[in-house]
Amino acid sequence: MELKGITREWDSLKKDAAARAASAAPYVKEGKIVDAKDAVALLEAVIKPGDKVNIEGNNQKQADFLAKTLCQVDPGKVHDLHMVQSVLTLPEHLDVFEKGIAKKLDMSFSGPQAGRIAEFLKEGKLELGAIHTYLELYGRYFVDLTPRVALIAATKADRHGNLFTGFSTEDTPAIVEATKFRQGIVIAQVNEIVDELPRVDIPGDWVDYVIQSPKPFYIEPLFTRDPALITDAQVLKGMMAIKGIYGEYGIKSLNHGIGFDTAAIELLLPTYGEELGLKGKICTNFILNPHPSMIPAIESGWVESIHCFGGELGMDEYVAARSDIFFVGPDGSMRSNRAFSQTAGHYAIDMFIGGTLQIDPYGNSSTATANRVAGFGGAPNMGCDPKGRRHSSEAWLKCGEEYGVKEAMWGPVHRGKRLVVQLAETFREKLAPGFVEELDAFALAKNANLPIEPVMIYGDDLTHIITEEGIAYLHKCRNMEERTAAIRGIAGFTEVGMKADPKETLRLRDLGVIKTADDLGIDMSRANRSMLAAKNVHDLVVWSKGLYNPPAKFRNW
Amino acid sequence: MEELDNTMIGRGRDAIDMIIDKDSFQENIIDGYSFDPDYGPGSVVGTAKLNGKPTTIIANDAMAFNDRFPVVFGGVIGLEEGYKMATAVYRTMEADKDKPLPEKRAIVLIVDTPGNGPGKMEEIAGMNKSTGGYQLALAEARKAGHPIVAMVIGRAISGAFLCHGLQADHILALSKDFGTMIHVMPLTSIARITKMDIERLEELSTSNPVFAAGVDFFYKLGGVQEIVNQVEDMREVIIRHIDEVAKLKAEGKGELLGPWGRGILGNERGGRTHRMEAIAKVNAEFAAVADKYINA
Amino acid sequence: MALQVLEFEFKSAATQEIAKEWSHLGVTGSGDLEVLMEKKALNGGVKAKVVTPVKGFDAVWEKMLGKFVTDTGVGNVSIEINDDNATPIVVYMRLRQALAEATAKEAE
Amino acid sequence: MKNWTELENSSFFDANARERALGMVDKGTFTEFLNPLDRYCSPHLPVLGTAVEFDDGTVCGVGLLGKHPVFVVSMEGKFIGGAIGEVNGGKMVATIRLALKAAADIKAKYPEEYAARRPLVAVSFETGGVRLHEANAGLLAHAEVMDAFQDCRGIVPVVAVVGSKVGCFGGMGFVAAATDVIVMNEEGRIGLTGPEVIEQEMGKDEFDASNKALVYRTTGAKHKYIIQDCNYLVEDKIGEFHKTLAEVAEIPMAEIEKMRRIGSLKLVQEQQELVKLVGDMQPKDSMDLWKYFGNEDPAALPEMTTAEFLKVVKRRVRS
Repeated sequence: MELKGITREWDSLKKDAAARAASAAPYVKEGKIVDAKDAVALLEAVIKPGDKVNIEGNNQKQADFLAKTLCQVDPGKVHDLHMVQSVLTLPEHLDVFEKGIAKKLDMSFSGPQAGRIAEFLKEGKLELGAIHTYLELYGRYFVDLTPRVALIAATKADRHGNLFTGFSTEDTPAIVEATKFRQGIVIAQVNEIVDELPRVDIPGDWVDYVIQSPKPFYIEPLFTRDPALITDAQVLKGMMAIKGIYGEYGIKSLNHGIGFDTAAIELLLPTYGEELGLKGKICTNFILNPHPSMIPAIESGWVESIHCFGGELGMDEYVAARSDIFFVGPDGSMRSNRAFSQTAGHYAIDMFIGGTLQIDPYGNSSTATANRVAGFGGAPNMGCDPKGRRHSSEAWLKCGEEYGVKEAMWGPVHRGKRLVVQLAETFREKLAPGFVEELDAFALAKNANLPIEPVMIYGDDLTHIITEEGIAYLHKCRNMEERTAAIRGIAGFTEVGMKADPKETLRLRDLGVIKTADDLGIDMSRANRSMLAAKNVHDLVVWSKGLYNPPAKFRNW
Repeated sequence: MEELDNTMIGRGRDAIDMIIDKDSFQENIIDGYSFDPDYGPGSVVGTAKLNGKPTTIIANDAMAFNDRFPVVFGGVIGLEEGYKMATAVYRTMEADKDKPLPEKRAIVLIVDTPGNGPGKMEEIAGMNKSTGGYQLALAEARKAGHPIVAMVIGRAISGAFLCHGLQADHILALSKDFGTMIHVMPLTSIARITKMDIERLEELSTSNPVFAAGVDFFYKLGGVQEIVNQVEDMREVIIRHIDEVAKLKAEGKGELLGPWGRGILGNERGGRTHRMEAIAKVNAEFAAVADKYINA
Repeated sequence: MALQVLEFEFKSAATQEIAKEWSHLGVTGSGDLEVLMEKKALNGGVKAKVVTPVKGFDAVWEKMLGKFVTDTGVGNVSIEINDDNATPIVVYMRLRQALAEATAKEAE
Repeated sequence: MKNWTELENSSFFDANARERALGMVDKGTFTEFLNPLDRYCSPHLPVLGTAVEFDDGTVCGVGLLGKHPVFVVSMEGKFIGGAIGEVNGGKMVATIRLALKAAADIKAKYPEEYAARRPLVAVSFETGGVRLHEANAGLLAHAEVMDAFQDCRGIVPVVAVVGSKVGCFGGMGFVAAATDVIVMNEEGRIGLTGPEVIEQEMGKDEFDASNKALVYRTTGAKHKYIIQDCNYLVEDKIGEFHKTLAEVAEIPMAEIEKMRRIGSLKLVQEQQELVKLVGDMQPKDSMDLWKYFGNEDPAALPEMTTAEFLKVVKRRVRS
């Protein structure tokens, strides 16, 4: 057989990019700078129908000006876009679908817009590719979802297009690298154009246009939990977690979810953790945003390192002054990086612990509700047992050692297991049950016509559940029957818990598969807010020696 | 609400003329004191003759705007208005301070106000002191022997009614046929807050007047002494009440007047019986331990 | 729409009784409750009365209170609760705290 | 229950109404009126499906500061926002009036020792004003409290104690203003119109209710202290409030009268000067006033601890 190469142009992408640049040339003022008033014209010049377009945005920083700008383009010129982006948070992210500018969507997470996405899907205004995890989506940026045009956000730029993203670097490197090196176009909105940058986070030749936005990019203080709102029940669960899991396994490297449950744990380390003599033995290395509620633990010497996905409003000065702990550049400010932090969170930590809304009798856990297409962001990357892990640690080995089906599944090989822990209250506010026979994810899959139920953490990855009733050590179970019994045993008075067989629960307690607060030797009457190392945001400021500068909405003074 | 052509809402100045002796109103004058006419334009103060006797008039002007404090319009009591009204009361007391009880002049409050100034500047300066200061002045004048009669002609809403009305000896109100509104919040808002059907709330309000909006319910609670059914009757009824109040004061029966008197009335009318019971229980419980505290 | 009034009676091992004649704990805040415990000669048993705006949780209340009685062995006490949407854990924790309060010697 | 030392050292802001009532007076001296065992709940809430409380959200009673009987009203913000209805309004009025009765009894029995035994009224406000579920009765109760306060003038000091989560707003905002002495911690807030309503009236650009720092600058204790609407700014400890009340109990009535901000023509005139200043200045923020009163760096004031603040702050000079 004769082998013959095809004949084609091999640099069509480059030529196309050059053509687009030519039509955008009239709007370029000086160097790479384009005026905010020309932003719509610029987008109309460089975006073509059907393009894959990324709007940078996460649950923290947002390229909000460019998102608004994209909404203003003429749908006659720019239409049928395929949006590939981490997070849908701003109304404009969906307005582009309403206006016919965009058609298809691939994403990871949507907060406030989740209800509208579900509606749009029903009405056929939006075609959904998939809901990914962050790493999965970043991965696909380099496979089949490479943006043709990326609309990104940076803190500062110079006229050559060099960008300073600093504290809020987040997703920018991953997006720009994928876009630019496949001949795409990168447009940055920046808060400020300066002559000299503190440091270069993104080199100028990877950036095509820079626009100073009329207002600084929007950023949400999503990881700030006011200690004043932590409840006694959260303190109880926190004490159970520290004694029954952190201390039990000697968890050194970990990630915390964003809820009040884990904020309570952070604030119990310097008090209850200290009392148990666990300092230095647990919680030394975190993959975590700069949670203000971590300040007391850091200041009391618990923590060795923290790498951050993103920044957190008001924490920059504190973080900069703690360069032994955080990843701080030569210029003195921190650099976050979501892609690396997610990778670390997937492979390099021993435990993920976070809250959830619903758990079913199989241990599947989800925050999905019936009418909101929200996704889970990074939680599933961390909330799973990474099959590619090949380094060991004490905690990982112990959890593997306890694995109830290890002989059956692993044979004679020594393996460990990542701890994946869910904190749940049997009933949440308004008495919504935390345990259900069927996850709302099933109804959502039906309502939104999704091919798979959006499960945040799969039951087979989940090792522990903590409720006020006790801790279920699910990985110790030998089969699904036992696993379900363990879940029912700590599900309280929910429909799931009501089916528990008290004898079986007792047997599982004897086996150490279920441990109640009493079993753990925790005095319930001590479980109250007085255990917290900081009781309000002001206490955090005091702990930080005035370095933490909370946003106005958290200031009770 | 259906259109009412006979409503007195927004007609505070007209009401003054309907009530007082013909052409006797001297605005911004109380005894020898004159007020700056530009100050606190949302309120009207001055002296009139009522049945031949000098009487202090304090009313709202729903048509006025206050340029310095833009939240003041439509009868809103703002910072300046509250202090102006308070000053009118203090000047009244001053005018009669050496006169015997029967000669203390009456104060007539003509009430048509939707609220207290709800602005940022108001809070910075402390709007609570303005409205509070006026109430203390009225309470002091009442206790000093001035008969104070409030006539609700339009809106008497929540805090503004507390400020301008609820410290009077007697409160009169035009009947609901005139669109008179006395309430803290309309039933629709209460329905939203309690998450109850408005129909159910309306039904409940017929048997329990404590939350429903309206003159009749306030009457049942003792909050309104008498309902006036004709605009033309206002003058005559006010004069009658001033005389009644003066008589009770002369007899040393001040406890039957003012807020406390309204509590007694509310109990008699069956609208507010728990209050009285709670007070009696508190008194009895203190009586049982009083020795320990009196003789500490 | 009106408040629910639930009344229960429990048998108890009566291994402990409250020390004070009566004792009170908590606030009827949103998601919270107050508990009034009063010593009563009930042949070792426990009487409970719950006033709550929440409908449809009668069985949960009964089980929850029953669990409290079993776990603590408290007897000869009347328990009255004013609830405002407290979750079971909050109820249970408040009951334990209330009992600790009612059995404690007077504060120094 | 906390023991006495714990109670006195605990946060006033975090404390519930009963803890505040117990801790504001001398150890073990508090007797509660209509205590939970009386079960005197609001009769109006059940039909509306709203939860009830045995004390109807207000702890009333009497305690001692030395030989001074203290008539205490302490509102619970967690119960329906501390709002005032028929029963708790009645309790409040009755308690204040008892102080007058006690004053008369003490004057009759100990004519020589009145100053040393003079009663005191202390109201720990934590309320948004009228309870909407029984709004009319609540409104009428407010007027009765104002009336009772006026009766107390010159006879027993009435002290407002403000330092709890809900603050003191609505009708109770002017009730607090009508007291003789106001004691606050840094967390305390007093106003008439709540932040959400101001935002609704003026727009988010003018007043963003979620900007808590702005809310505090507008109605918080430090602002109140600067403009002389707060007499004592104390650390957030129940014991500090206790100590301050004990101090006030000893102050002669004539001096007490001077601590007031409203209640006479002269005081009204003094307030009118402040209103004129505000009208002329049209401040965008309370800090404009702070600066006017001589605080060079007003933005630094909110960041200071109470002790630091008290050391450096410049207050409005009273005429």
